[in-house]
Amino acid sequence: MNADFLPEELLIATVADMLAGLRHVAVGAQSPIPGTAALLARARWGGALRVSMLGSETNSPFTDGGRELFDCASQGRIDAFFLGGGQIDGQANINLVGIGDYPDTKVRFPGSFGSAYLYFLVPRVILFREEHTARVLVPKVDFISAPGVSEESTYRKGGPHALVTGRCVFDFDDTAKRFCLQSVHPGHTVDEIREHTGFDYDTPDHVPETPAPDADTLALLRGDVADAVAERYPGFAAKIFGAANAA
Amino acid sequence: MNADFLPEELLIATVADMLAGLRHVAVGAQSPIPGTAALLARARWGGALRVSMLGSETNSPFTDGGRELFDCASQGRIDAFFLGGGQIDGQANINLVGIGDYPDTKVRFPGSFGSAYLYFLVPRVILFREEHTARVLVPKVDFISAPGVSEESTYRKGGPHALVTGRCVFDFDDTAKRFCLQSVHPGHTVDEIREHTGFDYDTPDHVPETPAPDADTLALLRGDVADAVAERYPGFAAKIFGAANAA
Amino acid sequence: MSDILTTVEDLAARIPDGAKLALAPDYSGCSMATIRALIARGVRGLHVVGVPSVGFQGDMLIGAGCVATLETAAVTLEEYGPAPRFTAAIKAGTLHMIDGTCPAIHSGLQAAEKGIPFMPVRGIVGSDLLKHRDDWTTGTDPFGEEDGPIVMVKAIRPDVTLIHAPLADRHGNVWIGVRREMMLMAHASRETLVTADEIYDGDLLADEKLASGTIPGLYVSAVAEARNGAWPVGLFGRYGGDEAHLRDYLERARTEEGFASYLDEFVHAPHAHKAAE
Amino acid sequence: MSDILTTVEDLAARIPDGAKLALAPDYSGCSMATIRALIARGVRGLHVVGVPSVGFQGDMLIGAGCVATLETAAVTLEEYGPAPRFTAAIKAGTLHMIDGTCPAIHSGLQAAEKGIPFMPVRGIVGSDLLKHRDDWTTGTDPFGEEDGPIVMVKAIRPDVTLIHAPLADRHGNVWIGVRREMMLMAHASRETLVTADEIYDGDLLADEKLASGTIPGLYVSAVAEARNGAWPVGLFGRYGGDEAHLRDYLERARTEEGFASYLDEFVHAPHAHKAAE
Repeated sequence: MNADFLPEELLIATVADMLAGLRHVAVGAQSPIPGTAALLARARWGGALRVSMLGSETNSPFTDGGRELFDCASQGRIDAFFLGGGQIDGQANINLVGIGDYPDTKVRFPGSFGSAYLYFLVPRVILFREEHTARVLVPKVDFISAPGVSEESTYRKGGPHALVTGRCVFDFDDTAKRFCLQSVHPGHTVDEIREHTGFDYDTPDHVPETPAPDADTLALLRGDVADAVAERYPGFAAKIFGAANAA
Repeated sequence: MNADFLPEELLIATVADMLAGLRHVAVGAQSPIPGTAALLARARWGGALRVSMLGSETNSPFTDGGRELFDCASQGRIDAFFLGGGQIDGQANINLVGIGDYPDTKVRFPGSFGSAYLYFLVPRVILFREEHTARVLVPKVDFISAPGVSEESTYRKGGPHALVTGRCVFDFDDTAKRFCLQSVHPGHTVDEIREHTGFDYDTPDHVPETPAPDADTLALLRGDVADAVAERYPGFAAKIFGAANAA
Repeated sequence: MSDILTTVEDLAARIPDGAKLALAPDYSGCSMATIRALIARGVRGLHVVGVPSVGFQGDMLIGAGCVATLETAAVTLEEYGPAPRFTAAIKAGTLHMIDGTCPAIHSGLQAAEKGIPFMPVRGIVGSDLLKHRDDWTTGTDPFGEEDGPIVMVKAIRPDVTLIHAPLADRHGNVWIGVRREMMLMAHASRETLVTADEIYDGDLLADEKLASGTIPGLYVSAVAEARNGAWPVGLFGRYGGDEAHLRDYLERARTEEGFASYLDEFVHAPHAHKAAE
Repeated sequence: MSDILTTVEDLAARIPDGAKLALAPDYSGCSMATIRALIARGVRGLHVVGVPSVGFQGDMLIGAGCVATLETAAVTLEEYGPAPRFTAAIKAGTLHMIDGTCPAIHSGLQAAEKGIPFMPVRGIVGSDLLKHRDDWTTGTDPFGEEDGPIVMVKAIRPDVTLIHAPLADRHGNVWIGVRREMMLMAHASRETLVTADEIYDGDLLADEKLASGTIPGLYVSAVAEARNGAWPVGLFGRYGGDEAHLRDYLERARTEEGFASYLDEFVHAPHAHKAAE
């Protein structure tokens, strides 16, 4: 672990890199790291990126009620979105419903939200789940809230782009329809990833370390971006940037 | 012609009678007589009738754009509406498109507006056309903008209730699927109606005269109602009530 | 039309056992005052529709045994974590779940708003949600421009929408600003019952700025003034949630006994549901 | 994002020949300033969609030979009577008409708004309109609760929506109040071009009262300030139509020569289209 930045800051900078060149990214409720990444990306590109944070009163551009995000996505006006999952499998299927034989789930999650829709309509869906364990990253999800891949005839304009966890970044290969290990976060190893991942994936001969955020990025993040984040996620902003700025 | 009221006042009072006991009547644009009738009905029943006048800034209750009237009708929240027609035939079909072989119409009307929809969804549709001639009231319309009757299997919650013209009132008989002469306006005759009506209809043995508005109705009409009408139809209000009040 | 104004207890009395009841998420307008009154009156067998998700309102009604069926895209208390009485009911098998996804709920309500029997919805194909819904099916584009299947959802027509808003007037007009999921709910439902923090002295439709965020009284059956009526949940643009109270709720609601003690204190005690005023 | 502000001439330049162009009725928001600039630049082959009808904008564009196809529920000048250049074009057979009905146009746009290929619509069955539309068809309720046919209309996705509004800001947000057909048009169209009577100095979305009547800048490509830009038509809540001017138009537009003289005076003369300022 590099002492110059927090693990969350690495994740934020890593996700922000994935938003390069986009016009509009939307972020769901309760997504502090993706939300901060989107704000960082916007700050880095001089405001050219539009960021719509659901539930935020200053960053939501919507005026047509709960349906507008979904309509907007289907119109092709949202380039990137974030999804998580109580379980995620090797075909990028996500389960937001529960563990066990539905409807008699042993463990119940909150529910599918808009995943069964947005996964089809937003070109770049970034799967984000900090917990990287074999409990979460499973061979096959117990319930497919939203499928990672579809048949050729299915109307599908989007899907999984990458999976970012607390240990690594997986790329999703649309052709092979499986994940490929792209980089391992500082302090973690390829073997450790293998041990804690329940699904099968590809590993290149050389797996680089996830690039550390540079000084300019960290300065931006801990300055203007931290202030913007504090509006939506005061607890998160205090915890991360309070600590980082004190360090 | 009774000198105590204008022909328009008779029509207004006659139409207002047809709105007795309803909860909500909507009136389209450019409908001064039906609009005034609705306001008279509302005044008479102490405000229990809701009147939605399209294009009126004080009597329109809609806040969801042009579609709301139609959605509202389909929800069953509108009890009565008015339709006209460049041609109207004996099955209560209406033509708002043109005369001749569509699309090569010899005479072009403005278009069907919402008739093809509202005629199916508003329980009590009152056809209103002042001009009562064989040119307008034809055996068969050249173009059916909206059909008067439908097959049993068709989803239809509404349809023609009556046809009010400058000469008489026809009732529409849902079972026989044809008009029946209900009353003849003062100064007009049953034979005259026959002469100027292009379609076939039923005539009872005794056809009453359309009842004249009573003094209370006229007072209400020329007082509070005239003031309310002036907001939406200043020219009409000045012409009718200016004249009536001066008489 | 001033007889549209009534009490919270009357609103609760107007929601019959077994009603299909549409509720908004915690970030929108939650009539917690009426939820407490509903629990107090012992409503049973509700079919709750979360538009598109449901939070504390759902958890409390479920915990109090008021809900037979829950149709929603999620049960979420947002930053407060899992919903304890919902989770317990699922484990006990006492709740009939109809799991959906946000846009399908919006589209089902829009179908009801338009009085049409169904509406096509993008996505969903291949989701296990589809396997468990007899009110969803797949069809094809009748114009033949697409080969693949398209999901069609049946109209959702709630009996009652229950919401809380910042302002309502004596004509039954209700100001909801940009939180237009509540407008859709009102259009789609047979009846709409409303509590408002404040009764606006005038006609909301007569002010051109307010009118654009107003549900017309045409759709509203009854309004009750309930100052701070969303408490302990927040109200958009007005006040946040009562964090200490909600954390206390969560702590107690971990057990059935604790939840019962919460209801005793905040619902069943005389005038308990007015505690926030 | 202040580069969203441009000129009326630039708006006209952004509407290509052959574009499918959505326009609002006279009682809503008509960018007559841009219509004049469009005629001045000699646009050709437009497919105009009236949402759901069209008035003076349509008559002028048709008279100037700009329109190949007109898709609308009606052409209406309201109290001013029949639309002269529209009537003449129909008689001359120079206009391809796609006759519709208001709710079908709204539903076609709502289908585009939702990115779905079609939407069911009530009524219409038995109307001759249906015989002439290859983008309407009939189907049945997939849930089998109804026996009869239901009409399904294909999505209408305009290339460009052109509107006039009372206020717009430098972020591209546009205040349209309760005239939400313009919101639907913006959502359904690839691009939305706007003139506004006034540039609002601030963020329309930051004011909770204004936000609820605002089209977000997300949907808006460009905005031009055009004081009195709906003239000679009126603008809801702001000003009425210029009756004397409109009657003069109608008188002249009875003949091709008269209409040409109108264009010479109010469109082609230098700075003519700014005459109202």
